[in-house]
Amino acid sequence: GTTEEGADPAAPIDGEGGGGDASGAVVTVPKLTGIPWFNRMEEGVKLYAEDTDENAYYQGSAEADAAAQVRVIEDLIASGVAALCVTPFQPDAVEQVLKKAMDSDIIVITHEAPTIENADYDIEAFKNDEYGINLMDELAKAMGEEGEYAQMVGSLSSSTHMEWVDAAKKHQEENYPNMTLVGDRVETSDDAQKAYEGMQELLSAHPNLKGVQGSASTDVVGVGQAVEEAGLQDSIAVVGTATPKDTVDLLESGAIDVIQFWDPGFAAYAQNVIAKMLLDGGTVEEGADLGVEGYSAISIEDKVIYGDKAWINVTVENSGDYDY
Amino acid sequence: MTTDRPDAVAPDRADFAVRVDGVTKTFGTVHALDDVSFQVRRGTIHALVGENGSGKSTLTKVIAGAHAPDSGTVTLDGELLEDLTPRDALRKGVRVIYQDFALFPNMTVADNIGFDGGVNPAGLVPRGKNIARTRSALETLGLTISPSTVLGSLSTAERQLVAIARAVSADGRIILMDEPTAALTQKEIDAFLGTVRHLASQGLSFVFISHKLREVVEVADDVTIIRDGKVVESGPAANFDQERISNLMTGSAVSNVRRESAWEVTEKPLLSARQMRLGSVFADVDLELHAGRVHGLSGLVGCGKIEIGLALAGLIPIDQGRIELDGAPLREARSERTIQYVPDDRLTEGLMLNWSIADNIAMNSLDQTTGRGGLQSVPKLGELGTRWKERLRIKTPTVAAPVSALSGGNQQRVLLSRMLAPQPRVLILNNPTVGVDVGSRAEIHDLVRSVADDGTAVLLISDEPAELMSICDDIAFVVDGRITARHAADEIDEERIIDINGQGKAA
Amino acid sequence: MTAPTTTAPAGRGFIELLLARRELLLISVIIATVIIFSIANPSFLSFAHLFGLGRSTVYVGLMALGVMLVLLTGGIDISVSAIAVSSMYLTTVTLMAFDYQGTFLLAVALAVLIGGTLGLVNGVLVTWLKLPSLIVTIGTLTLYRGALLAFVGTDRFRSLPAQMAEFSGFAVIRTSDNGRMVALHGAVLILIVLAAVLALALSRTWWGRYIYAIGDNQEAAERMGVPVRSIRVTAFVLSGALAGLAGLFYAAMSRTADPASLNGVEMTVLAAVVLGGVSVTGGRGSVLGTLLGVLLITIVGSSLVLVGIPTAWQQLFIGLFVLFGVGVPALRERRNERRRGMVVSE
Amino acid sequence: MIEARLGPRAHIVLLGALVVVLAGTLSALAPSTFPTMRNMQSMMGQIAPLAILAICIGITFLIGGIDLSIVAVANCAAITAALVGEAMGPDAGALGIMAAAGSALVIGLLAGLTNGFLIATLRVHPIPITLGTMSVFIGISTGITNGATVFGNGYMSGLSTATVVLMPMTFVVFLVLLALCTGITLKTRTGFHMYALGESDKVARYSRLPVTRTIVMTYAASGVLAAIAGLIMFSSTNAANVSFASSYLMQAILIAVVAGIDPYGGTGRLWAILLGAAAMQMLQTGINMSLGSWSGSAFASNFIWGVLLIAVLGLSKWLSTRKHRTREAEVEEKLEEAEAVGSA
Ligand SMILES: Nc1ncnc2c1ncn2[C@@H]1O[C@H](COP(=O)(O)OP(=O)(O)OP(=O)(O)O)[C@@H](O)[C@H]1O
Ligand SMILES: Nc1ncnc2c1ncn2[C@@H]1O[C@H](COP(=O)(O)OP(=O)(O)OP(=O)(O)O)[C@@H](O)[C@H]1O
Ligand SMILES: [Mg+2]
Ligand SMILES: [Mg+2]
Repeated sequence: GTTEEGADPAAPIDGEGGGGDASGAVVTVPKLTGIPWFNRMEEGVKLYAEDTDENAYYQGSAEADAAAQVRVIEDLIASGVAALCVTPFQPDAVEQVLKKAMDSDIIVITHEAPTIENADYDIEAFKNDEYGINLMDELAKAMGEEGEYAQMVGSLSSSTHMEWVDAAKKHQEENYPNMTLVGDRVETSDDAQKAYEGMQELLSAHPNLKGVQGSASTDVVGVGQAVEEAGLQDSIAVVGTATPKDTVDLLESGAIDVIQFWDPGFAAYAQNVIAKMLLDGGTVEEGADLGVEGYSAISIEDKVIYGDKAWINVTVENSGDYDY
Repeated sequence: MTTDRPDAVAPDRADFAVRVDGVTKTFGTVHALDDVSFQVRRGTIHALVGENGSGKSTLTKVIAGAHAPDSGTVTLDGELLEDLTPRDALRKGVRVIYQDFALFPNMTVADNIGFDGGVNPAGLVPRGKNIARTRSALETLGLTISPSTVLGSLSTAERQLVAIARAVSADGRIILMDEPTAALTQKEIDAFLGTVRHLASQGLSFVFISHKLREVVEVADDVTIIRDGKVVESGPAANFDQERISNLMTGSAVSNVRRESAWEVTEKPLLSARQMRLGSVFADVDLELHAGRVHGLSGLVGCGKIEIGLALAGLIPIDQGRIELDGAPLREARSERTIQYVPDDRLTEGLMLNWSIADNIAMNSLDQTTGRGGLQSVPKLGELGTRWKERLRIKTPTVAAPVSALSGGNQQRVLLSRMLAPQPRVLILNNPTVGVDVGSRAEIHDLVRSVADDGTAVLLISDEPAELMSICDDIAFVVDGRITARHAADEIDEERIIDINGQGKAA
Repeated sequence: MTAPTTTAPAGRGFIELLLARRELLLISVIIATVIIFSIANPSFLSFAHLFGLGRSTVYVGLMALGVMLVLLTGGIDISVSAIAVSSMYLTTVTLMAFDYQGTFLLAVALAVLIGGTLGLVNGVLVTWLKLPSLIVTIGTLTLYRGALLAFVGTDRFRSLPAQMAEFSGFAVIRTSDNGRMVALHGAVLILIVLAAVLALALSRTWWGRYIYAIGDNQEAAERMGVPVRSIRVTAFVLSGALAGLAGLFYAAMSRTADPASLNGVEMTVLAAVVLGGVSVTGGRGSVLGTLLGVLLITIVGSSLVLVGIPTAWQQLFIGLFVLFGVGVPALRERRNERRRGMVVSE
Repeated sequence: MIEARLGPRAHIVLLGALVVVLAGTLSALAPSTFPTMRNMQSMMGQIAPLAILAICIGITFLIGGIDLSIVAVANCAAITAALVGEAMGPDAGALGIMAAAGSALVIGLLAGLTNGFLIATLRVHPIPITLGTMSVFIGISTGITNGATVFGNGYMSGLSTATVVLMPMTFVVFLVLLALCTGITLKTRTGFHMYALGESDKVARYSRLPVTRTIVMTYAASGVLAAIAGLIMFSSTNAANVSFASSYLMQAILIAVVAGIDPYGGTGRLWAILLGAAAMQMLQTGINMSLGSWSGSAFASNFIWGVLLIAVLGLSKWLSTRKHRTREAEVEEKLEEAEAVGSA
């Protein structure tokens, strides 16, 4: 274990290539690299490193593959990092490698994995059911609280996506009796093209469809495009998780009504703050302020740290305010 | 040598359609062509004769630009061509009937006959013209195949005719024909030779390769004889008769050794076939192989004799009939080791060319190279190889050398070693002396005789009457998949063999 | 003719004919599938669904045509998905760097050019280094994609040049289906036109004959004077160019230039092509068969939901179709070979 | 005697040199982290399942085939293990482990037999066949699990955490399997038949080698090996999913090709997979360690792999054709000498 060294404040912060020294660093591992969502997360890490002068950086696998993520984590453990901030590709698939990390006295903070076992803390921007309920409220509002709607998830095995749609469905049944969920949940593999094709099929199979709730950040992109082409902007409501930059045109054309998201950069920032706290031997207190937007008064349940409902809703009015 | 042989017949240099000067071609370690010079007068039929493997096809390929010679030059139509490629040769009007046809099995007959590799790829295929050309070419040769038939579904003889049609229908001026008649019946040959003579009278020049010497003396204007890659004699056909040609080919008067020590026909054959039939390939075939006897199988290329051999070896299934080894059906007799089949094409069917001699020899006798713990032992592999190397006098410094480095005769010995090593009781040989020099050939014949003397039953499938005559005890003739005649070897002669085979279905 | 001939395959009735012509077999299977699907759910035959299907065939179809060409010459091209994504992304990035807002045709030209160049690299490596095309294209598959992501960028662009984004709405037939605007995307026609041109080129030009000849019997082609190397290179170049076009269309139609997209599509393309009857050993296959293979795979891939089969089983059906499509004709071929004494068994 | 079957020695030298250079460079670049026991163990553990998949590709390459279905089979086997383990309940103990592992191996065997049987009887190129079965296996796994991840109850984790002589158990399993396969291919009749079939299936058939049996056995072995790789992945994540390790197929092919096994069959040394795997893992770990904070690092290894593959193969091809020529010339020389002696 190398925790005795703690983070080396003198270590250079490395932006562009060059060998950042892994030993003693706090490393943030995304599900995969190269997609805007996680590029934003990388920015959060860089921001943290700049703000604090800590040896903190971001590293992930090139493939959307749980096994590839495990191998990155393996390498990081072997190179003697002090803390890992992981957004697991599939939470259960990383349990063992995270256990190995914990056994090597590495601090482990996860994100988007509230049920994880082998971590010091998991950090969530919000409670997943609340997030799902809010999405349903937005959808109901846009649909006028009545009509058929469908739900999409990136993968049926993604626990967060499933929690959102489950909570939303329950909320709808309790509060919006005139709405009905149609069809199986459509799986889109985080692929906008699949979401597009899935939407086409939904339109064929359910001509009276009035709303769609998306989960993966690509879902509403594909759905919005299908809606726009069908000229159904005004009759079908589309809400879901996405980044503003990806959806600005569709929001403008009215194909998408509302997007909702949290800032993965701030989440990673918060992960890093907690990791640093633990490395310094501190503890995390209920109500603490992590010094980053959305995490000014955290709540703790068991090992899960929740931000202060740190989600953001964007409609056509405020879509220009974000550059990611 | 013949290089500067005075041209009694055609003194004018420019009158040569083809002129080859001092061409040498080596493959690996062996000279396939050794300082060969050769001329074809315009408007004549020039026969090129020689034993199997003497280099005839290689010479053809050099003229056609398919093989680059190591040294020497090729002059076509009076123009000396450096670095001749098939494209250049085509432009100079060279058309070739290759021995292996070089056709496209997945294309139709019309596409094959109309194929032209020498034009601008962006050009359009003149489909109508090709079909018309195909029709007329097929007609001239007296063929009734539809131009839209896929070539792959044709028989060997039909393919050969298509290859002929392709060569003669294109507007070539020099036509190289490598054994164009090997698969044809006498009737077809007559029609074909008529066409050739007609075209020659119109000024086309032909190189004609054939093993059927009677055709050669009948049709050729000039004759060149080649042996072991060297030209031994060349001149007007009038100077040659069949006897002289064959003496020159083999380098000596043919010693018609006949086999005399054959075992008596036993009551029970070692391997017997009853009423074998396979699709349209062969039917009603009865054969018996007896210990200690050599049985010959003769017929045209594509007549089904090879398939009969394959079926007897258990290499292809049959639709009907029974094959028995020692009275038990073949499948149950577990014949792998007891029957060995020697394919004729050692380059693609017989040998692993890149592998060592030892590996090739051991392939069917791995139980003899098993060392401690039942594992394969490399030293034992070497021992087995060396043993057979000595026994069959394979000319190589080491059995670790790759087979590709050997000459044809030695390659053939490696192949025979492999087949003999497991001590088979039945040996089926398909043209065992193709591409083998005279000396080796005699040795291989001796070997076959001695193997038979030891009590092995041998089936010899051969295209060469002389070979059949020299080692067989009995010969069966296959025409169109049926056995039409059986003779004891001492009842007949080579001429008769050619006649029986050429009869065709009509007979 | 006097030598033994085989019975003509056509003489054995309908089934035999079906098996002999892969295109007919595929058409029958597609018709059967369509009948079954439209009975299960009549909206299968709606304009909306059919137009959607057509649109989904475009990018796989374009890549499949290229892969078919390479297979016909007896090679294989695994790298098409990497070429597609690289040309698409490089094109977009370049145009955006110049803030280009002009005609879409320039983007097309650029993507085709880049794709063709990458294909040329494949072709040159295969013919000059004399390495097996399987190895070369697996190498360039990882190389192209790796280089793109490592050195060009990983950002996904949603705000494409205006004309490129407009292409996603480029419709040739517009109609209304239950109050919903449905349109047949123009790219479908482009695919069909390109396929027709390719089919003509293959059957009517010497280039096309040479492509088949090389895959059929390379040695014979060489001896007949075919410039084998350069023709093989053209197959790789066209494969790259078509992949480039496919990538660009994919990006324009989804209005997203995502350098991580199209990952693994090469397997789908290959499956479609072999299902379409193109032989992996060369010399056999047709444009029509390839398109039918693509269509069948697309139908299975995007219509199961419509008939109530969970998407989870989709792959199983695709696999079974491929095995069936490859296996049944093979069985027939084996039988024919057997009858002609061609097979050397143990 | 058997050199022709092993392939050019130049290749092995080249590959060995690459591994040494990589190890040296990386140790020099990161002296405190790369050449450590912890890192070595981590690398061995990471590469094990991938390297076993590379053996699958290696043996099928040897007979002139290819098995594209291995990752699908590995996942299918892992899912089976998870489901069987679940059915046996958490208290099944050793019996549970045996049942789970056993059923996974059986699945691998069945999958391999299916591949082998189809390829041998249909005589279609293995690419379309294994592409088809790949889809079928993925389809079945997806259908059964609905695409969701299934979990073990941790009883297999021993496999991934145990060490033997300082090496992770999984790596030892790989070494044993590699040694076994190398031994079989070089030392047994079956191995000889495999090489022969790969060198020329026509010659093998004409000389009556048991072609069908060899094909079926090879693909069956490939299936079983893939299942073992699947079990190893399952043991290290305690989870199985139909989409796991989707990038491993191409990487396994890369390793086998770089190891010098001819995809057209008949030539290669299986043990060189060890070198190929070592090179691949070191490259990846090296890039992760030394360029970790560069955002392109995750993709740079792919790029370098592509370059390396073509460079190593191109170079070794060039070296070996030169060598081949000199070897033939040597034989000729010796022949001439022998003749000179003979005639003297
Ligand atoms: N492609 C090849 N690979 C290896 N050896 C070859 C090849 N082609 C020809 N040979 C060798 O060259 C020698 C000369 O062959 P060639 O084909 O010219 O003989 P040929 O006189 O045409 O014999 P045949 O009468 O049997 O056709 C043969 O003995 C053969 O071993
Ligand atoms: N195209 C080719 N490629 C490679 N090797 C070839 C080719 N053609 C012929 N060879 C080689 O050339 C030799 C053929 O020689 P050929 O049979 O003419 O020799 P030879 O002098 O007649 O020998 P022998 O007297 O033993 O028959 C063989 O070693 C064969 O492997
Ligand atoms: Mg010879
Ligand atoms: Mg010849």
